[in-house]
Amino acid sequence: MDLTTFLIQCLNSVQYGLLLFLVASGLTLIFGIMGVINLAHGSFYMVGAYMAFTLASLTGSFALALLLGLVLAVVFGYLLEWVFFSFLYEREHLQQVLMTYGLILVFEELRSLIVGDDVHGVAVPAWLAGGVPIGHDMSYPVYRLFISAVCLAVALGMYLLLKKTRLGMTIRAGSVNREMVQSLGVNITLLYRLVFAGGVALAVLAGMIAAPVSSVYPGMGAQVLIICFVVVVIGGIGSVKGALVAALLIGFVDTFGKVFWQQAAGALVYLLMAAILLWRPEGLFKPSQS
Amino acid sequence: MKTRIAWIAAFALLALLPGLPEPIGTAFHLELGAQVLTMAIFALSLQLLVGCTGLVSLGHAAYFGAAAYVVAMLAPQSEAGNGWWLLAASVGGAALLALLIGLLVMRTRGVYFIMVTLAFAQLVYFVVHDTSGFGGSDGAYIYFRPEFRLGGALLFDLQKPAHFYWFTLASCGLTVSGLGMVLRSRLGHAFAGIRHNEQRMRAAGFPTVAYKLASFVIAGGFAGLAGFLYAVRNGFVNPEILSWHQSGNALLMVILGGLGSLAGAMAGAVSFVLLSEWFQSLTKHWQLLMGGFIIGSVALLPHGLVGGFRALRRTRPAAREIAR
Amino acid sequence: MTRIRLTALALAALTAAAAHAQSDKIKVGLMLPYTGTYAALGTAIENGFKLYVEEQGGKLGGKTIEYFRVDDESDPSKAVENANKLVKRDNVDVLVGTVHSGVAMAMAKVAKDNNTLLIVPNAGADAITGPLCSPNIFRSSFSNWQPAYAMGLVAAERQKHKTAVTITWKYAAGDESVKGFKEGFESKGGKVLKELNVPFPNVEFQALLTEIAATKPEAVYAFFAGGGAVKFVKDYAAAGLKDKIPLYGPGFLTDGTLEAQGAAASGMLTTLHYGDDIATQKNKQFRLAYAKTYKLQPDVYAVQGYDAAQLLAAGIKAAAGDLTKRDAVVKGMEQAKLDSPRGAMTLSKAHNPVQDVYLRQVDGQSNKAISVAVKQLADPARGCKM
Amino acid sequence: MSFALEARGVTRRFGALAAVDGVSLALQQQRIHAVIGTNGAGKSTLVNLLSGELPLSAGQVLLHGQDISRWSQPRRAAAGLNRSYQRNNVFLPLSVRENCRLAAQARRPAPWKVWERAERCEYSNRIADEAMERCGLAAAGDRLAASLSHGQKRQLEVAMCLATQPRVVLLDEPLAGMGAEESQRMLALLRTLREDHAVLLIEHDMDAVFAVADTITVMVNGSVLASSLPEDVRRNPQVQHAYLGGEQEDADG
Repeated sequence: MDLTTFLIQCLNSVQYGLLLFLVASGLTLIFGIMGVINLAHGSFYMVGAYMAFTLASLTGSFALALLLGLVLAVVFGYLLEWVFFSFLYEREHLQQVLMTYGLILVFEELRSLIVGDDVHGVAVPAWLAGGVPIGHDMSYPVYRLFISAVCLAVALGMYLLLKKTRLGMTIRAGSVNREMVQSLGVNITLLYRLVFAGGVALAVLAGMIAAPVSSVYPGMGAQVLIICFVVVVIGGIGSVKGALVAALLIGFVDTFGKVFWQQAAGALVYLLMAAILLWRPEGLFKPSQS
Repeated sequence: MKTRIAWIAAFALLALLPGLPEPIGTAFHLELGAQVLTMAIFALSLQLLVGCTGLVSLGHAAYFGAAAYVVAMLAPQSEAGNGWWLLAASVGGAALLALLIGLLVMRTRGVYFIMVTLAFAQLVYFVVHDTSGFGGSDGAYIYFRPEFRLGGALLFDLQKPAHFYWFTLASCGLTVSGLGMVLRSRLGHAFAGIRHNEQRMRAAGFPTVAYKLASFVIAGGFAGLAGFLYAVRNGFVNPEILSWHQSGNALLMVILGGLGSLAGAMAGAVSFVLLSEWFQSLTKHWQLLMGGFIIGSVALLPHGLVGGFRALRRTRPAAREIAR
Repeated sequence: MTRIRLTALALAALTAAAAHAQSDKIKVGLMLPYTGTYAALGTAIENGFKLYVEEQGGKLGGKTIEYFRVDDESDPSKAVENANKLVKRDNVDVLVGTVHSGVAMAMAKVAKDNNTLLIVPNAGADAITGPLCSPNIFRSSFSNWQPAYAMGLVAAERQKHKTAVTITWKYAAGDESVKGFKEGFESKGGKVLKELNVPFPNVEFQALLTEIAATKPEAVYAFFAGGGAVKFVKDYAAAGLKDKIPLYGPGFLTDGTLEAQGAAASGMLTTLHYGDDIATQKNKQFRLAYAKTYKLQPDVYAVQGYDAAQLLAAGIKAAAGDLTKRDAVVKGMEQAKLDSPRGAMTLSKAHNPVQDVYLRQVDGQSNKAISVAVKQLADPARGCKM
Repeated sequence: MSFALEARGVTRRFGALAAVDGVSLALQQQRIHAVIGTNGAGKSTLVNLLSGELPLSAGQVLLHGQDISRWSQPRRAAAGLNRSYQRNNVFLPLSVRENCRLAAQARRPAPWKVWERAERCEYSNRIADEAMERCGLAAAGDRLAASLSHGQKRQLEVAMCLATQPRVVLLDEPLAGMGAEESQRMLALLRTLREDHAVLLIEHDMDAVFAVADTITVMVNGSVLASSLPEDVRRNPQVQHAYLGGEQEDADG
């Protein structure tokens, strides 16, 4: 493997890591910060991809589809929390597991009813369609660089919101002791609903942004679910910085694993998680260091 | 004492199924009954871990699948294998795997424990999926159902659906009575203590890691029993029986039925399997009905089917809540 | 609690068992994926099968056809139980299924144990008509080896490539397809430099695309299906490799996915036993009837479903409608000469189709068959002792 | 004459902060050694260090002369060094008798005897009944721990500690939140404990401490300010200053 290939593989690793962080960002908020074990996260990602497909074909422009999709996602998340989650916070974690599993089945079937079972593609918008030539007469798709940019923006946005603003502080306090924050006069139920809607919006955004690259097909949600939990857990539950570092780590391990150790490539990510959790049973970063 | 009679009555009734007249006692319903009972054993084994010891594992299918693969790999291809030996090898193999993984995962807690058990189960899945020796992604066959002989005489003729159903029913009875005995014993009460307050158990002097490991291995062994029954009944094993979906289904059965009680695990398994069969026969979009049922049960029955049922007839306060 | 539930379910099955009594009906068990990633393929196969039966006036060999459907969810862990629903509960005369190879392997086991007639309308696992071949198991689709071997010959002879790299998911179908391509390619002097594998169902290909670019082969052979096929072809083009290193594959890389792949697939050469524009009267008439009945364009899966019905009809006719005469049915199906939309087709000794494999080129939204890569190619059926 | 329990230079640092800094004290059989100090003096941390819940940063802990600094908490408990908790730490969903019986079972676990029912274990039931009797909970055997009053829960804490048949008992504020009448009964119990245990008593209630303690140690900011007989401690100027805060110093401060 000469240097150019090595550098390209590193770029691939970073890009895949950032994409993983974007896809897992919604879960970092809902599972990491709010402590809700949300198995339906993959379904929200799938909803995002199908929303990008339908809205892009309706409005004809990808950017418009994104905006419209985000608004719909926030409303969708708001209603979802109100109907299905508002009474679950005091319940045992396992009740959330059961509820969100039920949601997976419902969303999968609704998708089949509404949009059907065919495989669809979403065209990359024209101004992002080109490729940047890099070594080995290969070219790097500009759209993937755009995705990485979006990922960094989301990472920075989440980090600043949660660490540097009063709202972020209240959210983090709420996740540690919900009753205390309520007694301080904060309308915690509304705050939780908004944070949940934000988490759903992030998952839908990830689905929409990734759609042109990942394409849109039945069962795509289930495939990203486990890797998102791996990212959040390795990083340390509740830590945004941890999720980013974990996503990049997985990006490198997955990319170079496929090249050097094909035989075990499938198991490498889980080997990594097992190793990290045995070395630091609470993940890489404590929430306080997030 | 009252609950023991209820259990014996239930199993006696179930034993009558093969004798029932044609439309009900058909070979298909015996196979379905055996399938439900196998899943019940799998759910019971997970209940010991999740409901009674407070260890939520999302990788329990690793031991179910390991036992099934031990049978597939060791069963002779040309003639029926020795049932006793295969049963011991598969249950022992599953318990051994549970010991190995258990030793590693006990350091973690809570959600991290859930994810580490998932990670190790996925490792076992990929080892089986990617090695051709295990039959790769297409799976492997068991050509002849093993035989259980006692001094030359055939104890069970597993070829006959009725015999196989009774064999599975006996295994399920053994699981319920075995786990019930363990839960009533000092070991079981220690598990309950760990579930409610592990810190206090350590303060009293219990080496809780060793106890949790014991629970992990016992649960792994009984999951192996379910895996053995699955492999012998289907005669076909595939990596998907080790997938996280299988572990997830088992966890759902236990939560759906009600955490902490063996009856809950049974009720969860029976309703999960039979309802999905029934919904599938109703419509192509059966997952919508299944999802709706699950969401409904979470909303209306916070303590699961059996928990809810018990709440309905709460005549006297559950003085001693030790798992019956 | 449990007893009540078991009897309730039994009553629901009561009506089905009663229907068994009349003998002038043939019960066909369709075990196909109606949910999950292969749902579209399952529906296409069922449509194709029913179209042929409709064309015969709803009867085969004078017997009306009664359908029993089970959703196999492409889940091998439930496959035996699902197959038993059709074989033991509904007592079907013939089992038709399925798409996923793991599920098909389980169905083959159930069919052999219960001596039920089984027609596999898609799963290409070589074993089904290889080591597991048996008188009551037939296949109306292909073996993974066939299209791959044909593409190996095309890549070496027609395209004059000396070196190639193969890439696929790490699972049985992928391994068999790559082996078939390598056999064909290297038999004509080609050399496979590297066999790249991606863990199933991972769809992150960038790392291996870079590896391909670094290896600089003259050609790339890829085996993916469904969402994976769409993504790989688009990523391959996006990485700028499309014009520098030609991409080849079996027809599944571009069948039913062109709408999603768009320009990324244009001009691609693939080999498959079917092409959208095969200029035979049968194909035109089939595509017209299919489009009219289902408001959809047919694909290779619909053709395979259609031919499964034709094959069954041949067997029924040979036994004059009496399926209990199994030998006559089997002989009838073995010697059947099907006028399939894909062209003339017979069955090999191991019951796998002997068929023309077409070289197709992607032109807009369809795979145009530009020539016949290999005439009447038969699967070697290695390991079949029938 | 080796002490029942001896701490030599016991230290615990959380980052730069030394919550417990070089504390040395000794417990003798049939003696109550009280440790008093303002909030944040490190009393609870000291108990956690001695019981093995928290690992030591430095120093040694000896039980009957044997170095147990590296032992895990269960191992120390099995060797007869047991504790009660400041904040209730009992099995709330279980009955009072089962709480005590489980604690008693720790000394004779016999986990392999799965065929025997725990309820019929003669040893653990007898010990549990004794412990409940001593702590005035005999009547509440069948009630769920969750349904007990705060005072009763404090009694249950001590009962569970006794049920493990300890030789050295570390009591972390057993009187916290107790009414006068309940406190008197607890003090009577403490006096009976002295007969067959070495007792470390962490407490805020000065009257109770001076009523029962044989020796008193005063801790401030993680280290020992003074340690001697109750009368000497009462007259010790440093102690008064630490507790009451000297007026002169503030004036010219």
